Amino acid sequence: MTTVMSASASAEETAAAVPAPVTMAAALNAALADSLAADDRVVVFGEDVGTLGGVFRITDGLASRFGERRVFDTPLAEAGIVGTAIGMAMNGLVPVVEMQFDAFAYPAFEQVTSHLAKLRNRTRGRLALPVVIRVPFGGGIGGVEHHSDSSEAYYTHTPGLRVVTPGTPADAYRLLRQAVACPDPVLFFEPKRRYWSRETAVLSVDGPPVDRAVVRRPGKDVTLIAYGGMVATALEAAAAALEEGWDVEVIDLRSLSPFDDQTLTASVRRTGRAVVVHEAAGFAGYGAEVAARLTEQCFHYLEAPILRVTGFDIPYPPPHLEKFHLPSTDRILDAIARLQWEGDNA
Amino acid sequence: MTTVMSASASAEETAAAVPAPVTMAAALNAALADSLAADDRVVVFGEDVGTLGGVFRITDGLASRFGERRVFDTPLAEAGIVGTAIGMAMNGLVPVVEMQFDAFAYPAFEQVTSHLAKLRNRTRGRLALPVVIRVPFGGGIGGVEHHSDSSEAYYTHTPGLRVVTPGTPADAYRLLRQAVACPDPVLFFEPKRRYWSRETAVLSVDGPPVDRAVVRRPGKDVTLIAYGGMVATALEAAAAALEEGWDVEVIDLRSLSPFDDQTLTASVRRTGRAVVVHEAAGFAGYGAEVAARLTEQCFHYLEAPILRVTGFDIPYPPPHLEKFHLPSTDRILDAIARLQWEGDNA
Amino acid sequence: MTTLAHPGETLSADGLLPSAAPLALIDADGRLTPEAAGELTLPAPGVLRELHRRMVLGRRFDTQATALTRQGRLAVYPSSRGQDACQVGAVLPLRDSDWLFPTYRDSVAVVTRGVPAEDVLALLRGDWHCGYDPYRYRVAPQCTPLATNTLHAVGLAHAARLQAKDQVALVMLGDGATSEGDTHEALNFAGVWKAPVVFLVQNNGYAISVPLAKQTAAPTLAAKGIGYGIPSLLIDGNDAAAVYSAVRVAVDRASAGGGPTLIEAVTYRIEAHTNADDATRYRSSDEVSTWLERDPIARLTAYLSARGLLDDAAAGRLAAEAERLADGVRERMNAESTVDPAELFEHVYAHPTAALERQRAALLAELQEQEPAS
Amino acid sequence: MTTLAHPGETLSADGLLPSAAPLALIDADGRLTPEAAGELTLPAPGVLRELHRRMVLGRRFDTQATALTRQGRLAVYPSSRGQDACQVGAVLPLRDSDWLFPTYRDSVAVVTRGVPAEDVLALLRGDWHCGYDPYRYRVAPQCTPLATNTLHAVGLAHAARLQAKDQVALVMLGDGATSEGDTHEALNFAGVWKAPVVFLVQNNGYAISVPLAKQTAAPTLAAKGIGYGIPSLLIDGNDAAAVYSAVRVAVDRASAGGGPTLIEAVTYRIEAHTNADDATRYRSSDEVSTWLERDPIARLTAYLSARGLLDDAAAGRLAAEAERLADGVRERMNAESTVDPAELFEHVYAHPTAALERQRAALLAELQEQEPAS
Ligand SMILES: Cc1ncc(C[n+]2csc(CCOP(=O)(O)OP(=O)(O)O)c2C)c(N)n1
Ligand SMILES: Cc1ncc(C[n+]2csc(CCOP(=O)(O)OP(=O)(O)O)c2C)c(N)n1
Ligand SMILES: [Mg+2]
Ligand SMILES: [Mg+2]
Repeated sequence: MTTVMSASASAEETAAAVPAPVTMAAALNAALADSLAADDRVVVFGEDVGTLGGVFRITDGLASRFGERRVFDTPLAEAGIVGTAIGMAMNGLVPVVEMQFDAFAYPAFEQVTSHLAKLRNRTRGRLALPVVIRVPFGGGIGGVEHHSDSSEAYYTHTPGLRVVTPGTPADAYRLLRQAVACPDPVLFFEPKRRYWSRETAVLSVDGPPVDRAVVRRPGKDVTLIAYGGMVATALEAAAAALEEGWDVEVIDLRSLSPFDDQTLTASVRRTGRAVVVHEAAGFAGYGAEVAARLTEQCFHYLEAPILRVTGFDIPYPPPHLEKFHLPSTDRILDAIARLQWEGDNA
Repeated sequence: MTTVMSASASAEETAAAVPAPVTMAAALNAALADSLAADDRVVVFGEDVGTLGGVFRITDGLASRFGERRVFDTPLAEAGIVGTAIGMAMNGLVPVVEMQFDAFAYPAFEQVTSHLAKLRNRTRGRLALPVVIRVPFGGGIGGVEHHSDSSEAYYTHTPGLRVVTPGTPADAYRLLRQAVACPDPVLFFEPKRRYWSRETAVLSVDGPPVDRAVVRRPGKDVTLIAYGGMVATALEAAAAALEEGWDVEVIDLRSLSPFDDQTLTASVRRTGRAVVVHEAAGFAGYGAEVAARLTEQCFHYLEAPILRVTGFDIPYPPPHLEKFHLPSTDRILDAIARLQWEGDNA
Repeated sequence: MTTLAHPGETLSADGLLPSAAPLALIDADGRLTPEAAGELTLPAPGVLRELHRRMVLGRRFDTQATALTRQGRLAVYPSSRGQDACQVGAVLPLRDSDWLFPTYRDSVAVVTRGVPAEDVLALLRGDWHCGYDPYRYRVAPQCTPLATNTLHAVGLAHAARLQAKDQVALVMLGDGATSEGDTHEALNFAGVWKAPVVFLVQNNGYAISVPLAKQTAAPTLAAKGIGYGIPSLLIDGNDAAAVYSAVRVAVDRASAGGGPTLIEAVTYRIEAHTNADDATRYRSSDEVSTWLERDPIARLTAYLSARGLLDDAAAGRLAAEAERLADGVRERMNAESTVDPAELFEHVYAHPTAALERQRAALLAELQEQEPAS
Repeated sequence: MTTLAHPGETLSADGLLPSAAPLALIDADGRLTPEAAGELTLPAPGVLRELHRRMVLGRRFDTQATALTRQGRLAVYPSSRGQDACQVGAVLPLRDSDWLFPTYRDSVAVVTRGVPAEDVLALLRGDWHCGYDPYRYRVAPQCTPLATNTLHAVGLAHAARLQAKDQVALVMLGDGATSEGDTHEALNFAGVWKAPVVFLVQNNGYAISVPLAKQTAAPTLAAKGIGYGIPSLLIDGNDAAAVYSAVRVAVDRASAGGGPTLIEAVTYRIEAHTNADDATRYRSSDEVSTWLERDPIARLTAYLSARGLLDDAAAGRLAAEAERLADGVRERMNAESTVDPAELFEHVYAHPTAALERQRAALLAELQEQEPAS
């Protein structure tokens, strides 16, 4: 959280910087700073995002740099935050709000599903809501109950919302800036276990657009599909798989909704095998859509059913048990092994 | 809404009745009456469920028969209804609450996901919450916006909840009584377009248990999987398919969570083809789980990918357009036709 | 000991409680009330005549809409008959730059704001969700999920302040909607932000079938204001002069930087909740009769007539204007609606996604296939 | 005109507003307050000594827990240091049959209710979510989603009434939690149902970093009561005698069928929000010092000593008791925790589903495979 998030760097300065190690938290902070600097209409608000800079410090320094009219604390009420964001967007602002933890976005569920997602449609396109809701999601940080949920599936099933999640620091910057610029409401899921992961990068808004998946590692034997906090895990698994003789292609979805059929279908048709990974419970989870959809589009190319490696169908467990719950490289390798390779007699 | 729902019939009387035509609304009313009569701990409450008997009249006559301590109106607040139901269940009651329409359950989302679904788990099984939340769901009744949502997928993705939905009047009675008796929290989705559909039946709690799917029509060529309001549509489609030479097996899921793998897998392995139908938007909808799961379990038996016939990925449309959105028999027949039959050159 | 308080606590409740009884300017018999009406002042004669005219027109629109439900021309209609003074008194004090946030019940308010009747009825006819352009009239879509619009109003109002625009948001809600969590959050945000917003609660005594006594144990709904540091007014909601004056006071205060106001207008809905409701199940005809005697239009007619501000000729012209309005509504609602299935896929996102394009193509292909058959 | 009101509206606000300043019985210097303390009465000496003892024990538990976070023995700990009078004064007036609904902040209250310290800490250590049996102690699981527990308390209390059981529910919440919609809905349901429930708001001036002035514009949080027809009390939350007495009054009223009470206790959290928080980012050390001078234990110690109700010997014995408690906590928290991965699949439903059985089997197979390797 040093160079890049420096509160005095302008958008241009940031983009022109030489490659430097940057954490995802710093990249997100820079994206917010640069969005605020680039567009007067952008406002950032939520619980503790002002003076404190957020419990994860993602908004650190923004209130002092941009002032209390642009970056401010709200009363403690999530429906209130999203509901007022809708009204502000109606009046020409571009609100970027924070839900403190994933499970604490649930009180805003009605505002999100009945209004944020639908108002453009309900008004025949006259009322646009360029709102971004930032949601730190997922586990792996030893959080006590209600602090490690993965609720992306709820929002992906809600037409009218975009659901986006970065897997790397550079992408965190790019996707958040693109989300802020996007005329549609975006649920922006930040994998909290990766906030402090570093990457050496130049932060730039250029690159693959917000609705495209990217191949993080090309491979020919099997397509491993991941997003958010699981991208790094998938890459680890791919590295380990190589030792067992599998050349794994890793795709980072980035945009969960809409889904980038093109990139995914091309990969799976090529490899003939796929595994989807996410932390959320498997049942009726987002991976089901990925599997069902790619099976429809690639049926005759598939050598084996698309498998899912997910959290169990249980409430998120307590800290001392989370390691048993979370998808691990081992569990991903197991799934790859079950993909009915030649010579198998499965 | 005549014979069966008569407020004076006791559980035994109802069960002993001779077959008679009964609507789903009447069957549900009888199930509530018989549950109240059978178990002192049962209380029924919500918006307008007392004096008015509910906007769909499902609780008609219950307040006057069982009194204001058992059946009562609440202030207008859905989180309040579910949150107090949780507290009442903690203190020995069995609350059966009504959400007036599907979309109006969203304000209760946090109480449902963070507490109702999880409290048994969080307390290591010490705190059981035998709460039933009745939710009239789906469209087809010409309702204006927010009155026709299908939100079952959200709840099926939430471990700790049971999600149940009846397709016929007799099953509405049986499943609701079983749901009330169930020690787990149950989201009970009532297909409002079928409230006034009739069936000649004896209402009885006996029969397939709450967590089993049933074969509504045996067939050998293709498995058509439906639930709630789509069961009748699926049966119509099966009848029409016969004329085109397809012998369709129709399965009524009844329990969306947990999922009855056994019944479904047996059918799909036999037929080798399947179509899932629901009103809700397809993307990340419940049908994705059905398709992904059955593909995993039946991959080598499948002649074609499992197809989904669902609502489009749009907010529920206005009355004059809903017929274009809802799965129709034609659309189901189309999907069946696309299942790569011999002689096809698809 | 020194007084114990955190910064922000003022400890004094002064000036934050409503009056003990609802304030009125013109009583049910059309006479000026003898009591002091607090902050309220009688509007000028021209305003009173306009309030009267808009109520007569609004009432005619309302009865026409109810009639159209019986002919199956509207899917549903929630009448505001009896609440005419609130519908009109809420809207006339608003300036062009201000915003109105109505509910499903407030079609007459929306019409009074200038939205064409047929555009208002698009929703209830079933053609589309919101039939008008919110920006053109500065009227938010009529809101069905209860109380959710209160937060939108606060957000819009706060955004106006942040951008130094002189705009006030007026949000309408019912007695039932005050029980929802969103109302609380909206009042609280408005209080903290000193947002230029006016909350107008039409307390019509019922939320569908549930009477006020089962809705709240508060002495009055206006008494909720103090809990947010928001000044409140308790008024006779069947007195258009009082509603107009109260909203005026509130809009002026908001516009001057004085923050939000909570207004409780005590009124009654004469019709059932909607045409689909059977009100006899939960209220007596005696009760309805009592309230019919407090008719908002009759009392203003009486007042204006007694003062020579409304003669028979003017009343006749107004009746004719109302009939023309009703004719127009009837005519336009009797025309077949034209809806386009392809539009289903528009307006979901700024640009249709590839998946939506595919779904549209599939639907259009399906429709084309069916055409020759039918 | 006749007074316009719907059944349910009483129009009178009498007796529903809190006092102008927080009520105290014993001031910060340990002297009886000269002012009239409203409905509050000084507890008997035995009670005062017990309040003192429990505060000393609670404080020791609390500092020990904070110390354990530094050693990595607890995942997190939200300290209630400074709020000791509320923690203890809320619990001692409760009868066995009553229920306590605490938050994450209220571990000392839960310990005071009799739950073993190590069972309380299971959550914060990371072994399981709720480490105690709620029915055994009639203590709900400590609640993290803010304000949601207020509704559970109202439901439980109403169920008691429906079943004619004499039980009162006391729910604890913070100043920040009062902003959530659930608090509003809970107060409203409680008012309408006349539920035997006590709302105890510990107003410690902050919700994490957000000060009260950004949380509400209400003159006091207690002033919210009138909006629900609920009598309220504003008290000095650092005076254990006042807290005890206020809760006592409220519990008695509830038990006698008089319905709910809202109590605002003005207090301060001396530590950061949790060990993970850095409070210097949002508050001054001066402010903390001021509140350190209002220490709840010191004032009761002073009072009891001055009256000969606490001598050095007794204080010494108490200190020793507190050390023993801390030793026990340390010892048990230093032992390795034993968690069983197979338990993950229990308690999701009354009986594990077939799918959960399969998932359990898969996990156990995986663990078995790994064993020889490691
Ligand atoms: C969140 C939500 N819950 C339930 C409903 C169903 N509903 C529609 S109107 C209504 C009663 C509203 O009463 P009130 O706020 O007093 O307004 P009124 O209809 O009397 O104008 C109810 C329960 C809804 N629209 N939204
Ligand atoms: C619904 C919800 N939103 C946000 C949070 C995150 N959070 C935990 S504690 C807290 C502040 C609570 O302040 P207050 O109610 O005053 O209690 P205190 O911590 O001061 O005791 C916040 C925002 C939460 N737990 N639940
Ligand atoms: Mg009403
Ligand atoms: Mg606090």
